[in-house]
Amino acid sequence: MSILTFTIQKLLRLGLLLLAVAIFTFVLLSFSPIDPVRAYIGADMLQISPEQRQLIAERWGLDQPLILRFGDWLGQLLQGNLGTSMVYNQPVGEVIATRFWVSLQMLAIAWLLSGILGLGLGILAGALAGSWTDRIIRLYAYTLASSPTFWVALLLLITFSVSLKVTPICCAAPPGVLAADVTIWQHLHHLLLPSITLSIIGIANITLHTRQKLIDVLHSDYILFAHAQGESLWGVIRYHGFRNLILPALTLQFASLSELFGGSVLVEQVFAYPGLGEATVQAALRSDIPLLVGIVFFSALFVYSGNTLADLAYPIVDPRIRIGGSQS
Amino acid sequence: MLNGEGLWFRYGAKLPWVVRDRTLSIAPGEVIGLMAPSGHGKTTLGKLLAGYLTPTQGQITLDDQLLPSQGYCPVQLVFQNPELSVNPRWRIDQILREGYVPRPHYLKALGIHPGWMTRYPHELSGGELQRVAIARILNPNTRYLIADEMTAMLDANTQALIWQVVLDFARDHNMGLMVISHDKSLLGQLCQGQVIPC
Amino acid sequence: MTTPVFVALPIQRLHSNRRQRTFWGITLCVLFLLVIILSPWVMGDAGLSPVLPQRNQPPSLAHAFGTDWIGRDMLSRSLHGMSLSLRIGLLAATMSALIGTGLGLAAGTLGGWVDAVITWIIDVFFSLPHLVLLILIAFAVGGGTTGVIIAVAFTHWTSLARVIRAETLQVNSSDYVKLSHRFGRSPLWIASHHMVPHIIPQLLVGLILLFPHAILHEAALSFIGIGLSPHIPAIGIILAESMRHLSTGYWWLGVMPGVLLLLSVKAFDWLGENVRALLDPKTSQG
Amino acid sequence: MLTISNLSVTFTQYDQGLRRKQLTVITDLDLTVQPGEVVAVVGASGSGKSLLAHAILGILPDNAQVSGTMEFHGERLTPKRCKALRGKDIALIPQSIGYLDPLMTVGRQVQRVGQLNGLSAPAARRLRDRTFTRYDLPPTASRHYPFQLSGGMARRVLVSTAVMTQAHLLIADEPTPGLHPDVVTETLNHLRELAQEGRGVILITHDIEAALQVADRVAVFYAGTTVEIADVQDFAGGNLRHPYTQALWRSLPQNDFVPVPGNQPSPENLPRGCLYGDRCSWVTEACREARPPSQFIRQGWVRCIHAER
Repeated sequence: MSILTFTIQKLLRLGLLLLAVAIFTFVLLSFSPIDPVRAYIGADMLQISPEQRQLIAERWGLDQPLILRFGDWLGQLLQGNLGTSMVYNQPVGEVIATRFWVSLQMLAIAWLLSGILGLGLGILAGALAGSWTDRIIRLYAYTLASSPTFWVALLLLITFSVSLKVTPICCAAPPGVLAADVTIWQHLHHLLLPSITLSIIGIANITLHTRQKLIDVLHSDYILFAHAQGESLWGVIRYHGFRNLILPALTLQFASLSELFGGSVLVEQVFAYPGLGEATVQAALRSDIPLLVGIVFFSALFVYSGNTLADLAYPIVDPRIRIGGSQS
Repeated sequence: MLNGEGLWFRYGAKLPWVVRDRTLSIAPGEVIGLMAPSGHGKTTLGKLLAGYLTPTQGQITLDDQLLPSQGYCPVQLVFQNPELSVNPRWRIDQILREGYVPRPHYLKALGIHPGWMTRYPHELSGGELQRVAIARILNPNTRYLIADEMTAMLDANTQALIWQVVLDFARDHNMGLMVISHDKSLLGQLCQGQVIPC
Repeated sequence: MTTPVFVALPIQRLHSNRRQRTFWGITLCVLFLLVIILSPWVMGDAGLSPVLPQRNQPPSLAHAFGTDWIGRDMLSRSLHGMSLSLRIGLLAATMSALIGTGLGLAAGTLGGWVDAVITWIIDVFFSLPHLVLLILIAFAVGGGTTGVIIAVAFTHWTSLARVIRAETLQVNSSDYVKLSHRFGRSPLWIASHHMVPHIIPQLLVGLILLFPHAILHEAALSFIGIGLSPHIPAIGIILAESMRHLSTGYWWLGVMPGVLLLLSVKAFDWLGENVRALLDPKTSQG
Repeated sequence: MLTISNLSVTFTQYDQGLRRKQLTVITDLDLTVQPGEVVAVVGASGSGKSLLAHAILGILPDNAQVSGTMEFHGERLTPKRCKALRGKDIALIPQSIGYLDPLMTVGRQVQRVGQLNGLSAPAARRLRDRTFTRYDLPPTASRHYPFQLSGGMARRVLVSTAVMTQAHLLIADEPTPGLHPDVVTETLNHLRELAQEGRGVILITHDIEAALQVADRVAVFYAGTTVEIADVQDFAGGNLRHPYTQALWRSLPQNDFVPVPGNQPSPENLPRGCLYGDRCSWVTEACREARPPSQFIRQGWVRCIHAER
């Protein structure tokens, strides 16, 4: 399969996916008990006469049949018009862009940390399966896997910010400092705890999967043969284990973007970190429908890109897909 | 008479033919050998004759009738790997009784130990499990048996034991037998010269 | 051919008394969860009313989880909250399991375009971050308890549906099912004798492992304020409240209810693992 | 070169409750291999053939206890010596392509064997190329992945891994399952060739015909023990000593095709006396009392007290 057909196929799938998300979101919100006009006007609802309401409804096309409204809405979407956020009073595209930039650094650090540490711990536990090292790593991973994300964030906040006072208690910058005056050090300082929290949560899954996969690999016939050839345990892991491990690990690593994004919503809430996750909560709590829909679209795009990257990594690592694919 | 006429088969419209224009027939009580290296469509041919697959072209008839799609199929197939042809969550006695209650005479002849009955398939070895798989088709309603490399993974003694019982049964019940194998001397012993190269 | 003895030696076999331990594990988990669920009826409203002289006490023998800023006993509050969360979680997870089983079975047995459509729906669900989807649904159906239940029920069925579909397909295409058909067994007989013994364990384990997710997500939704009304003492809400008192050093308000939540989730995880071991013929024997 | 006497391998398993289960999978096994000869080890599945290979290579699982002695070049094979020797002086030829790493090119894997034997990377590469030429593998085969090899090529690559070592002892574990007769013959000929170079070869198989085709001597396994070690000529020449070997020979399709009834005893409860006692037509009280010792009768070893008749 050439790169071109691959790209076209992926783009088509993405289009189809976004269309499905669009239909799903639209239908969901159309049948929901939430009155968009009321949601738009909020607390000022009492000061508005029924005639004015009618006008707003007409301007939004709310008196039109469902299918026409959907067509209108989709048309706007296709032109890249996601509407205006009511909470932030800015175009939704802009809100997402600025907010995501703030979240991105946190997500990237967490993603790399959890990937590297998870892989390392998983290999260690898998290679020494049954030992005390393995038990401790497993206990740690299993406990984290069933811990509520926001509670772990709370615990870390209590420990490091409240008791030890080594990290700030909230936000992305010290209060009262203008955005332009924030130093890199201050920036990193505020980024530290949220990123670590997120990565700690991501580690569990990757560790447990890597461990299980390594154990499977170590029980395979080709490892038995490698041992019979005189290869040591670490030689086996270096020459055969790692190669056979990296593919599932990569897939998992890219698939974890979805979990990470969800986790960031909760972590940002706890640390009052002004990223996209916090905006998601604000949009839902304050009925900012355009922003919420925008974020739903954006997150689908984000997760889809992650999965596509994993698909791209497959043939690089596995010759059976690379060569077998080109032959058939 | 089990007849396969002008059989063609492929697994998909764009895939190559696995079976091309084969015609063959087995009479009751007859033992026919089918010899070929792997990858020559022997297994597919066996599955066609036993009704596991439907030929893309051509047809299988039993005494000039199409194979019944309901009820006990008079043509049965025994595979090479017994592990796949038994439900891993069933006990041995349940597996044995699925089609018919086997006669104690045959169980004894096949060396199926009463102690196996309460075990699960993964607790028996391949040779033991294959004997169970064979015992359950030794049923008077089985009029033709397709044995696809039935004893290829077994030792000579178990192989002889199984074939002795199967041949006895075939003789007593006038059952037709098609033996698919790559073992020349086995086919020579079983089929008295009736070996078709594939 | 490798000797079966060589391969049939999982490390776990070395631990003694496995089957008995499995039974104990299951009993213990079920008891623990039952105690939490039933605790509000046993305790009544004791400890829920403010006792101002006993404000902000750290954990002690009298108040194992401490007291809050108006002197309510945190253990009673946490148990009430956890019980509510468990019940909501159970309800939502059961609904989700029903959806998942139905769609998984439909996809696996009907095949063709039904399978294609269901698989695609599952893919679409997987391509949205779980929490974003939860928030969207909970918001769209108007929030509140119903909102949480519907959101959790409609977002957790996908993985179970995948498992059931794969299992159905695998059993359906297996040699022993084809053989059963050649033995003259009716599709209904095959379904009840071959499919059910494979699906039921998957379903049971899948259902049990759904609970912890459902409970965690219920708590997460309540925590960020989209779920239950702030007046209901759900575990997520108790934890959200504790946020306001953290900087004052009342750590137990956040730590202790969280421990209870963690233990409940682990109990379900453990229960699932033990039930899986019990139902698998390969481990249930020795 | 290799002398195994009274080897027993027992697995300890814990059953329900605290009851410990002992599975004796190899009992009082004897075997010798001389340089330049092919010794076939023949037996039904579950007779302990593969475990013997694992025991010699020292790669049994941890819950196995080994007793008896194994000597290699006159010195005892301790776990430490096993570790030092395996892959260098003792090499395994596995049964299928599944024993090669699916994600590494065949060339690199074969080269790695040379490097594990102390060669530098270029030297190992040169030796690999020479070995591939010897076995008619095209130069491009080095760049292939295991899944791209045909059945015959795979076989030759697996033999190449053993040739890369200077091993004096080669253990081929079921090298010919379900293969086309031509490939079987080719593989067996390769093993014969290696023996002619002065190496000792152990051929483990359930296929007695393949064994007779290539071996000098045949060791017959039953329920984890060697019941007989006979020269190949003894089979066709009617000089077999043990009733089981005779039965095995008779059960071949080209001979009488007559089996002995019954089953191999399970390793969980082996009889006190002769392991073959319950299926044997020569059985007497004495057989049920104690395990028969190994005797040298008519130029072969046998564990049967009635073998002289």
